Order: sequence, then structure tokens, then C-alpha cells
Amino acid sequence: MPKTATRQKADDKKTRVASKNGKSETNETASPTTPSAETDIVDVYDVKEAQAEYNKRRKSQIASIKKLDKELLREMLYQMILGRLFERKCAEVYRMGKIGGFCHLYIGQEAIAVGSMMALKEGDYVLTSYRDHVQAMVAGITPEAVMAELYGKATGNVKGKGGSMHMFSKELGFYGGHGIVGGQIGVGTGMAYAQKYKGTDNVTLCFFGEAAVNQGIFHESLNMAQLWKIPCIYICENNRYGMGTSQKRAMSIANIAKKAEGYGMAGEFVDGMDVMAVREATLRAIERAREDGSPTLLEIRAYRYMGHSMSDPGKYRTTEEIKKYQERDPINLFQDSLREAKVFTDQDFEELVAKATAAVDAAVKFADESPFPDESELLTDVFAE
Amino acid sequence: MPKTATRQKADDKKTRVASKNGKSETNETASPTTPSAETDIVDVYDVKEAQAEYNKRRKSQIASIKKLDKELLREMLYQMILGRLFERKCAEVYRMGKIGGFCHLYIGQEAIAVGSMMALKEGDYVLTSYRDHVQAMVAGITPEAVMAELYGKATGNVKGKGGSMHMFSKELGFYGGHGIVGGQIGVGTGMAYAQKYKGTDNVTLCFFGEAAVNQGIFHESLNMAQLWKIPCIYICENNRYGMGTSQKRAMSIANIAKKAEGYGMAGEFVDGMDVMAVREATLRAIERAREDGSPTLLEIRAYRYMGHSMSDPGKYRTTEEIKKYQERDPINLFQDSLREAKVFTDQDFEELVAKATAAVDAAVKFADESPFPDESELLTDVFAE
Amino acid sequence: MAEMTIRDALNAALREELIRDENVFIIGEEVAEYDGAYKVTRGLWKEFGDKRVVDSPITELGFAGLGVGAAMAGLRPVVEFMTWNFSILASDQIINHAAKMYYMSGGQFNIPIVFRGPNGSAYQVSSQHSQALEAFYANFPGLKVVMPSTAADAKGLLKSAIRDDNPVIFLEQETMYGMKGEVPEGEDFTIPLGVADVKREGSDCTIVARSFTVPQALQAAEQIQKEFDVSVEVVDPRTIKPLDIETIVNSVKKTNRLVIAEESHPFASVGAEIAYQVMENAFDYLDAPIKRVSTVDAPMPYARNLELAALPSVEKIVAAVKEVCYL
Amino acid sequence: MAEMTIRDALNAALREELIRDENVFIIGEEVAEYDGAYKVTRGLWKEFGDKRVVDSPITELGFAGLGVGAAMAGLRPVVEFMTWNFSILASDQIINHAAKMYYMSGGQFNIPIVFRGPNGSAYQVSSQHSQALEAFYANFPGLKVVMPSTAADAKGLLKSAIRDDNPVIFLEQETMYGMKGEVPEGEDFTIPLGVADVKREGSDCTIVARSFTVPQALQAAEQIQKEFDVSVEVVDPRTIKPLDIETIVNSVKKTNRLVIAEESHPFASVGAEIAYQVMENAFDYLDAPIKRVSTVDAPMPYARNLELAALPSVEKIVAAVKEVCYL
Ligand SMILES: Cc1ncc(C[n+]2csc(CCOP(=O)(O)OP(=O)(O)O)c2C)c(N)n1
Ligand SMILES: Cc1ncc(C[n+]2csc(CCOP(=O)(O)OP(=O)(O)O)c2C)c(N)n1
Ligand SMILES: [Mg+2]
Ligand SMILES: [Mg+2]
Repeated sequence: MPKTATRQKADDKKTRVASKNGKSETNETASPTTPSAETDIVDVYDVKEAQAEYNKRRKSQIASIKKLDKELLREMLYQMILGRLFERKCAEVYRMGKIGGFCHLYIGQEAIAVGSMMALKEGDYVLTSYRDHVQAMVAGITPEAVMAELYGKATGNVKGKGGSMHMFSKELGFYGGHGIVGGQIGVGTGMAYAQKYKGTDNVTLCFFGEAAVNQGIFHESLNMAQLWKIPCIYICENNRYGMGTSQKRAMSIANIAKKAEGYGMAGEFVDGMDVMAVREATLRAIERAREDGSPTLLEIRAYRYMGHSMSDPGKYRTTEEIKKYQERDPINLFQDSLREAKVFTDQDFEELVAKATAAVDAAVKFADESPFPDESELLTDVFAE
Repeated sequence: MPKTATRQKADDKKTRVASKNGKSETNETASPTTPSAETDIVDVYDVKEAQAEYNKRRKSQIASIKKLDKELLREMLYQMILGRLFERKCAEVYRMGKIGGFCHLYIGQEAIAVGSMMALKEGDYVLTSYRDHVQAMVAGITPEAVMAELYGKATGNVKGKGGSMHMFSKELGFYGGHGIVGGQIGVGTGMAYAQKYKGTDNVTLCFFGEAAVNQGIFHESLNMAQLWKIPCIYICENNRYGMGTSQKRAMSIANIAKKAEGYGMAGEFVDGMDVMAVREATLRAIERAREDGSPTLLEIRAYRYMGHSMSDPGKYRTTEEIKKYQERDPINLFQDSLREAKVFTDQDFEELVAKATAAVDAAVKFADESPFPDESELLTDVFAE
Repeated sequence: MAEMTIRDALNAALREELIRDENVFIIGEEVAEYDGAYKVTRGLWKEFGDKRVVDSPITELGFAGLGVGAAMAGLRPVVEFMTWNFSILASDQIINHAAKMYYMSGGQFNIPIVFRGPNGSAYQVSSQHSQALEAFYANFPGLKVVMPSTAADAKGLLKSAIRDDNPVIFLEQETMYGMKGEVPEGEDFTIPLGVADVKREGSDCTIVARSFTVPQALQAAEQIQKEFDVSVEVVDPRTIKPLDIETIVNSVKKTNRLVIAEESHPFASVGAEIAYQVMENAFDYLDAPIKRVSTVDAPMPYARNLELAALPSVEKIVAAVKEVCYL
Repeated sequence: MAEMTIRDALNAALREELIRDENVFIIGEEVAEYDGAYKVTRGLWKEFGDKRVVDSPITELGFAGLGVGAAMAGLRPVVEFMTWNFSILASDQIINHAAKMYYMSGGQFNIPIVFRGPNGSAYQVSSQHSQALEAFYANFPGLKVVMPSTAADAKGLLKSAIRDDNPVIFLEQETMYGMKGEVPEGEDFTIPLGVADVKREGSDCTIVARSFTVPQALQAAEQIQKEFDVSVEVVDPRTIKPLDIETIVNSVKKTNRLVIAEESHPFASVGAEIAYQVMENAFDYLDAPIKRVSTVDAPMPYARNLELAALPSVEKIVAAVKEVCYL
């Protein structure tokens, strides 16, 4: 009985990074009951239903896991754990006043960045919104450079000039880190346009939230992408909320993937708690894009565990709702599959958790000990010479 | 054999305002052959196909014509003829240098403004783009006031301050006359929002071209309209071109009405050469809107006979193409139906043509004799007191 | 008089105008159930409900356009931008539509609408979230532009803006929402648009400051008084457009020296305009070149030390006053 | 030297840069098959094909964003706005993305892109189509702003703009496209950004004019010379940002009098900025207040007589010169 096996393991602290001693993980002081019928979005997409579909896929997934390179699987799980622990640490040091401005955490969405980005090849590009720490690290930016940036230090990923919302690495093909909701959809379309212009078969992964879908630039960009066959893969990270507003209070339809039809574009709905499903859907989209530049819209549904940003009290959803989604924690689900596939043992998990913990601690130490930027930096990088 | 009957009548000059002695009507010096495969859009929507569908509807249409009030039918035909002759006159006086700036003519699209606007009731609102002369007149603005505005005279519809693109009448519920492609889609959504806010069952007809559909504000507005049930009827006047660019070179799908699905909105494709079809589709949309505010997207397909504006040489389409569409001239088709329905005789037609001709001549005389605005007008109407 | 924060003063103004005129409604991101990203609309949705206080999707151009159309049809929308940085996406509806509609329609359709929200910097929110946009909008005829710096001004000016029959750009400052001040009692308290306020009387030098820089200018004035026994007058135009140049010019005619402090970037700023108009009207009274203190001409950096170096400050204003007074 | 129109000079610059660097491509509405709404790109699509010259849908924000992304990825887009009025819809991509990317990314991603098209009035196209937007963009760090007034400047500056590694706002003027001038031969002819040009030498008064007002200023200078034997110098900054204030200041130090003529609206205009900087750098040299001639502070009316009354003109510039020269 794999399921019960899972449940038992779920109580084994050492191998569980997901749930912190059973309590729901969030920085919110959420009210115990639904504040308004409006904000109860469970009817939009039922967690049980998602789990049922997941269970149907389970067998074939175990099989495909067995086929995958073990080191790749290890790296995937490691990056998910690192992302989780790094973001937890951000919340901790933010409260200590080490980080300024806005700080948007990725906890609950790890399977999206990891599942999709680890399907890329050399020369592919990635860009996302202000919720960018984990994508940045999966792209290869070190936890040290990201944390130092959050601290506004000279050793930060962008020398302390961007902060939490603006991570960038030309060398690693990570194109940011953008603060205007939807803005990166236009930019990403252009990056992919350049990839095709140069005659490469490379693709761009453009991440954005479900609320960004309502912005005009989404519409303008998808039309051009399909019209001109631009190899951009539009990944809508549907974490159910745009700040305090649930999708159903902001969007006239529930099924975002369906919007692709309005452009004659390929669209697919993906379970964002299932890293393997994310990987496979992304690979299908990548194949189309490398083939003839055809773009794809992926709606990948997960859940934002924490508040919108560190300053979000989050009175707009219930603890029940948060708990409900957390039952399908992407790290737990992946660990269970890996265990069932007999790829890794609990000891492997412990090692990865230990490694990630060490990396996060080293990042904080590095950030703490780094100097603030020199004031002369204020007027540099305004114009390229 | 109604069809041949029609063809015979087609040669009867006196009763035909549509085709000018058989030549295709346009201000373009169009090349005889297709300049580029790209611009041959006949494959997108075949005129024969449209005519075939039209013939299927024909019987029931004749029947519904017979049920309609004869004076309403007379007014509908009159407004179509007036629009046609008024725009021809504009082209004529524009060439004489009487009109400055841009001048966008409506010839070929008359059935859209007349069929839809004449289905409205007191308190409903209308707004459109810069291609606004005919909508303005159907709303009740006199040909004199419109022509005087084109002449930039003090007696113009907006005192010479707006010109061809900016006709307005608060009294008549005509909300302009807007020059930014797509801009009026946002404004119209707000007008309808106010109608609902005030608790009326009124609706807003918001006209825009097919190229405006690609603007972000179309997407942003339709989402809000469906989300909040705003009684706005979005009428896409698909005249096949945005300036020199055919729909298929600018939009990734051919079927604009289908875009409504991306918002969960009602959408309908309408033959814009058939004024009765336009009227009936609009009535269906109006009913939905008055009921509970539900918006509708109507794609009404016609054809722009003239160049985009008076300064458009129009090298991007062939005379064959223009001729092909003109075979289904909306005024001819309506006259044929009225004749077949035995509602009007050729004499009625002649009277209407004579009346419209007189109205247009009077408008030119009025505009010619009117004074230019006083220079003191330059600084008035900047702020309301 | 009651002491309250600028946030609460704005909230009171909104509440009073919602009560006073049922055509007034508020629309914007998170203004309703969330009580506003910066809590300016706190409690209003609970009190007035879905019709009067509306959470919009994140579609700045769309809901600005909706507001313009609603205003054209007789309502009085108050459109909140979560921050003014995002209004750039909506600027076509503000500049090409709201600002021109009355003129374009030959005086038929005025647009009674208020666009409001926080402007300028907000503690390390970096370059895309720290812009002061008064110059961006003030350049266009048809728009009124307001920038309050105290609780009383915030309340009195916002009420006037909502009652005004024209589009009004109402620029607040996030770091000032918590500042307290005395506010006159009563729903009838308003402050007319277009009237400057002398925030501090003085005889030797004039500082024209607005919003963010007003508290700094007042501190600078105190410091200069103490250190050099030089008396500085602080003039707050409060409304940028229409600009009460007369009050400014009269002050300069008295002090013969002018410093302009502003949070915006310098190039073609409102400060440049004020300098030009003062020169035009009081050229012979100026005993020194006008000195401007603005945010540096670079995007806003994230690091706190760099951000502080970028922004105007008491020190920078003091230095400017010393320069024009040859101290 | 070859005589050609500004339109042809721009066209030649585009053509030469398309040949010189295959990363250069042109995108915009009607730029390809239609040869450009104002024919600036005439013949380029036929010569270079679909890849290098691209007709875009009417989605200003979208194709500006596409350009920014393409530039980030190493291409050199030349984005045409059919007119700058429509760029307001794209201003978020220009101001929040193109202008800030290099700084935000700590110097990693520069944006080599040119945004170009006609700016200002164009014979009775009314308020939504007649705006001069140089102040709108020049206020934001990270953007260069260029405004040519002759065929030679148009060609030399556009080539430099395309080769520049930063976002450049290149503002043309529709009513000037047909103006002829001598243009140096050869692909290597360029004019560096940031260098002003003295279009007419003079000793008694300086007129700083740009784009639309340069030919007017030159005529005004002739007229003043004839009528009053007063010698007027006309300085054309050509690049608004970075601004060559030194050349302007040197001229004022010589003439002691300054008139600024501009097509934009006055409030917080580039003219205000020039006035401020001149005052800052040459206060003691000014024998009269600086006088500015701008388009009136009202939306542009349609009627020809009103439009002419709204715009700057030779007469208005002459009057301003007389005023500052006390003639
Ligand atoms: C144009 C714009 N409007 C508003 C904001 C403020 N804001 C930042 S994030 C956010 C919510 C976005 O939600 P979503 O797109 O779902 O992404 P998520 O935060 O859930 O990852 C808002 C309103 C912004 N940054 N940019
Ligand atoms: C935002 C904007 N971009 C470009 C233009 C220039 N322009 C005016 S009309 C037009 C074509 C619009 O085509 P469509 O929407 O199909 O309407 P139609 O002219 O065919 O009625 C263009 C590009 C404009 N006025 N506004
Ligand atoms: Mg979200
Ligand atoms: Mg069209």
C-alpha cells in the first residue's frame, strides 16, 4: 500500500522538509473561517480531483522516473529542497530587518521552476517576475549571490542595485527578475524572437502569474508569437492569487490554458504539484518550439503557501484552504515517487536536506559579511559606453 | 428568378447608388494583380460562401422585412444611402482641399452602423473610432454639423476643435469619435459600466476595427465586462484591413468572434453586408445585455471600399479583390430584398436618393458658408468650470 | 481640529465623498476586500459594499479606461493606482483620453475623475517602483495635478479633487502615509485646488518644496535658522497644475533667493518649470541663481545606502540654501 | 555633398545600417509592404525582405516589448511608432523596461534599441495626434533623446543612434520630412549624440531651437537682422539628452540673451530645463529674463486657424527676441 507508506513517512521529520511539524506553512495570520464566499476558490479546482488525476498518472510516472538519469533526479529534488529552505530563511532574516523593500517567496511552487527549467538546454533563456529567487538559483546563480542581493550588498547578483525582484545573469541565460506585472511577457517574446532571428533552435521560458494574464501585454504578445511562430513557452504559474485577489474575482474564466485557443496556440493545463508532469509538459512544448518556433501556453497550477510578499497579512483566505493545498506538497509528492521508484532512500533525502541547509547558512554568512556598495556605484550602469 | 431580376436591376442607374457605372468604387490606384501573396485575403473568407449563406437566409429575411415597420425600413435604407453619398462627397471636397488632416470614409460598411444602431432605444450609448461620420449621422447629428466640422468651421459638430475623427453629441448619446486605435474599447466599457451602476437597462454599442482587436485594451476590457456583467456590445467592424495590413498578416486566427470564448463571453459572426442580419444579431445581444448586463462580442464582416484614409494609395490589394467584395454591396442587397418583399418600388428608391443628395449638397453649402472659429476658442474647453 | 495620519485623512476624505455623492465610486487593485495595498481605503468596502468600492483585475489601462468612460457618462470615479509607477501602463487613457475629451468634444464631455495613489520612493523598492511622475503628467493640458504634504492638505485637497469636474492626478507619498497632523473637523472642510501654502514664514531665502521634500525643507529651515540665523520661508504649491506661481513669486520678491526641492528626477522637472516661471516674473529680484535639489538622474538603486544617496535630503537642502545665501 | 530630403536621409541611414549590421532590423506598423505610413522606410522591405523589415500588428506595447527583449538578446531593433502619440501606449516598456534594464541588472543587460517616428503636429490631425513628447521621455534616466532638424543631422544622428548601445528616443517631425538639405556622402558619415550645432552665428541674442522650431528660428533671425540690424545666434542642441549645455551656455555668455523655441507644451518642458541649466551656469551673464516660445497649454485644435494660433511661429519667435533685446 504505497499510500499509507507515504503517510507514515510523512511523520518522519528528518526526511520531510515540506510540512513543518504538521502546521500549515505560511507567514499569514489567516482567519480560521472563510472571510467572504468570494475568496473561497476551492470550487474552482478541487484538490481531491487533482490528487485523483495524479494517482491515475502515478504508475506511468514511476516508470518514467526509473528511466531518468539518477543524478538529474537528485539535482531536481535538491533544487526543490534548496528553494524551499532558502525561501524559509529569507522570511526569517526579513523579519530581522536584513532585507528591505518587497520580498516575494516561492514556497509551494518549486515543482514549476525545477520541472520546467531542468528540461532546457544550453542557449535557452529564462525570465520571470519579481518572484524570482528560486528560478535564479535553478538557473545557476549561487545562493550566496542571491542572498547578498537581498541584503543590498556589493557582492549581490546585481551589485545591490536590483534587490529581491531583479535577479539577472547574462552568463547563465537568466534574463530577470521583472517588477511590472506582465512586463516580462513582452520582453520574453522578444528574446525568443531573437533566438529564431539568429537561426538557433533555442527557446525562451517566460514565467508569469495568473493575474498577469489579464494584462494587455499578454494578449498582444501571444498574438505576435503565434502569428510569427516565436519559440516562446509562456508558463503561467497559477498559484491561485494575485496578491489578495483570487483568480475567480479577477478573471472571467477559470481555465487559463483555454485562452491559447483565442490565438490558435497550443495550450496545456498542468498539475504544478507534480514536478514530473511539469517536466513532461515542458518537454512537449520545447519540442514544438525547437521544431518550427511554435509557441505554447502552459497553465501550471500550484499554490502560494506564503503571503503575496512578506508584508501581506493574508486575511483573504482560510487556514483550511491553505492546509488543503499543502496536502499535495510538491516536495512530498516527488519524494514519495522517488522512494516508491526505489531511486533514493531516506538517507539520500537526509543528505540533500543537509546539503541545502548548509548552502543556505553559507549564503546568509556570505551576505552578512559582505560590504555595502560604494557610493560611486550610484551613477554607474546608467548608460553602456 | 429573383437573382436574375436583381442583376437586371443592377444596371438601372437611377435606382443604384452603390456601383458607380459598374467601375469598382475606391479612391485607390490599386494594382491589377496581387502585389504579394500575403495580401490576398480572399481565402480567409470567400465572398461566394458568404453569398451562399445569405441566399439560405433570404426567404426568412424577406418574411421578417415584411413584418417590420415600413417607415423604419425607409429610414434604414435612407441612412445607408445618405452615408454612402455623404462619404463620396467628402472624398470630392477633400481633394479640393476643403478638409484637412485625416479623413477616413465608411463606404461599404453602411449596413453595420445602420443595422446595429437602429436597434437601440432611448438612453443607449454609441461610440466608435475615427471612422465616425456615418455613425454620427445615424445617431442624429446633422450632415451640416458633420460637414462643417470637417471644414473646421465654428458651426461644426464640435466647433471645429475635433475634425473628422472626433464627432460627439452628448444630447444624442453619441460618445465619439476616438483617434487612438482601441482606446474607445476601454471608454465604452466604462460607459456601459455607468449604465448598469445607475440601475438602467441601457446598453452601449462600442465599435472598433478588426485591427484594434490586437490591442491590449480589447483583452483587458472584455475580461472586466464578462467578469462584472457590463452591458457593452463590442462590435468589431471587420473590414478586412487595418490600413494596408490584411487581418491575416496581423492576427494569428481568422475567426475573431471565437475570441469571445477566451472570456466566457457570447460571441457571434455576422454578415456585415446584410443589414437585416446585423440588426437581428444586435437585437439578440441587446436582449442579453438588458437582461442582466451580459456583454457580447459581434464580429461583423464587411469590406472597406476606399483606401484607409484619403491619403492611402492602396497598393496592397487588387482591383479584382475590391470588385469581388463589391458584388455584395450592402445597399444593393438591401434594395433587392425590399423590392422582392414588395415594400418599396424603384420610385421610392429614387426619392430617397434625391433626398440624400439634397441633404449632402445642403451640408456642403452650409459648411462652405460657415465662419472659421474665433481665435478666442483656442483656450476655451480646456477645463470645465 | 483632530490629529490624524495622512493615510487616515485620505481615508476620511474618501469616506465623506462616498457618503455625499452616490456617483462617487472607488476602483483599483486591492482597494476593497484587502483594504488597499497601503490601507488608504481601509474599511470602505465593508461600509459601502461591492458597488462603491471595487477590486479590479491587474489591468491598469483597462480600469483607467473604464473610469474615463464612467466619468463621461456622469459618474465620479476615484481610480487608485497601487503605485503611480503602474499608471504608466494607463497613461494613454489619462493623457490621450481623459485630458483631451472635454476639448475634443467642443466642451460637451468633461471628465470628473481622480487618479490617485502613492508616488515616488518607498524604502528600497528599486527602480521600477520608485518613480515620481508629476512632470510626466503636468506637461499635458487638461490634467490637474495635486501633491499634498500634510494630513490637512491631503484631506482638503482630495475632497476638492473629487468634486472637481476635471481629471485630477492626485499624487501621494507612501513613506508619508503615517505622518500625523492636525485636520479641521467637518465634512465641509476643503482646500481649493491651485492655491499654494506658506508652510513656514521667512525673510532671507525661499524653499519651494512639495510632497516628500516639504518635511525635509522645514527641518532644513530650522537648522539654517539655528546655525546661521538665516530666516527661510517654505512654500508648498500643493497643486502643481494649476500652479499658484503668484505666491511663489511674492515670496521670492521678499527673499530674493530660491531653492527648489523635489523628489522627481531633475531633467524637465516641475522644479525646472517653477524656476523658469520665477525667472520670468521676478528676474530682477533674484540675488543668486535658483538652486534645484532633485533625485539624481539615475534609476533608483535597491541598496539602502545608495537609495539614500539618490534621494533629496535635509543635508542636501541645507547645502543648497547655504549656496544661494552665500553662507 | 548630395541634396536630399530629411525623409530620404533617414531612409539612407536605415538602409546603410541594415547593410552594415545584420542584427539591425526594423519593426513597426506599415513599415514593410506599405513602405511606411510616411514613407521613411520606402523600399527597405523590398530590398531586405521579411526578416529585416517587419510589419507589426497594431500593438504598440507588445512590439515595443518585443524590441526590448530582442535587444536584450543582442539584436539592434529599430522600432517605428507611426507617430509618437501612440508610443504612450508603449511607454511602460520604454520607461520601466528599456531605460532601467542596464542599471537594474547591475550593468549586465544593455538595451541597444532605437524608437523612432514623427513627433509633434502634422497639419490638422487634432489633439490625439499632435503631441511633442520629448519632455515626457527626457525626464527618465537611461534614455537618450534625439531631435534632428536637417537632412544631414537626421542621417548622421540616426546612424549614431542605431550604433549606440543604449535605448534612444529618436524624434522626427512629419511636416519636415520633405525639407531638403545637403548631406555628406558616404556610409561613414555620422554625428555623435550629445553635441549641439550652431545653426547660425550671431552676437546679440541666442535662440535655442529644436526640430520644428529650427527653420522658424533661422527665419526669425534673418528678419531681426534686416529689421533691427540685431545679430541672432541659433543653437540646435540636436540631442536633448545628453544635453550639450556647454555650447548653449557659451553662446549665452556671448550674447547675454536667450530665447527658447519649442513645439511641445510649455509646462515642465525641455525648454524649462534648458532655461534652468543656463541660469545655473550663466546667471550673471543674462541681461534679460530667458523667454520661452512653446505650443499653447491647450490640446491641439483641428481648425487650421486655431492650430496655427496654437503652434510656435516665426512671428512669435521674432516677438520674443524683440522682448529680450528690448527692441
Ligand atoms: C503593472 C503592475 N501592477 C501592479 C503591481 C503590484 N503587484 C505586484 S505583484 C501583484 C500580483 C500579481 O499576481 P500574479 O500575477 O498572480 O503573480 P504572483 O504574485 O501570484 O506570483 C501586484 C498587483 C505591479 N507590480 N505591476
Ligand atoms: C494606437 C494607435 N496606433 C496606430 C494608429 C494609426 N492608425 C490609425 S487607424 C489604423 C488602422 C486601424 O485598423 P482597424 O482597427 O481595422 O480599423 P479601420 O481603420 O479598418 O476601420 C492605424 C494603424 C492609431 N491611430 N492609434
Ligand atoms: Mg498568482
Ligand atoms: Mg479594419
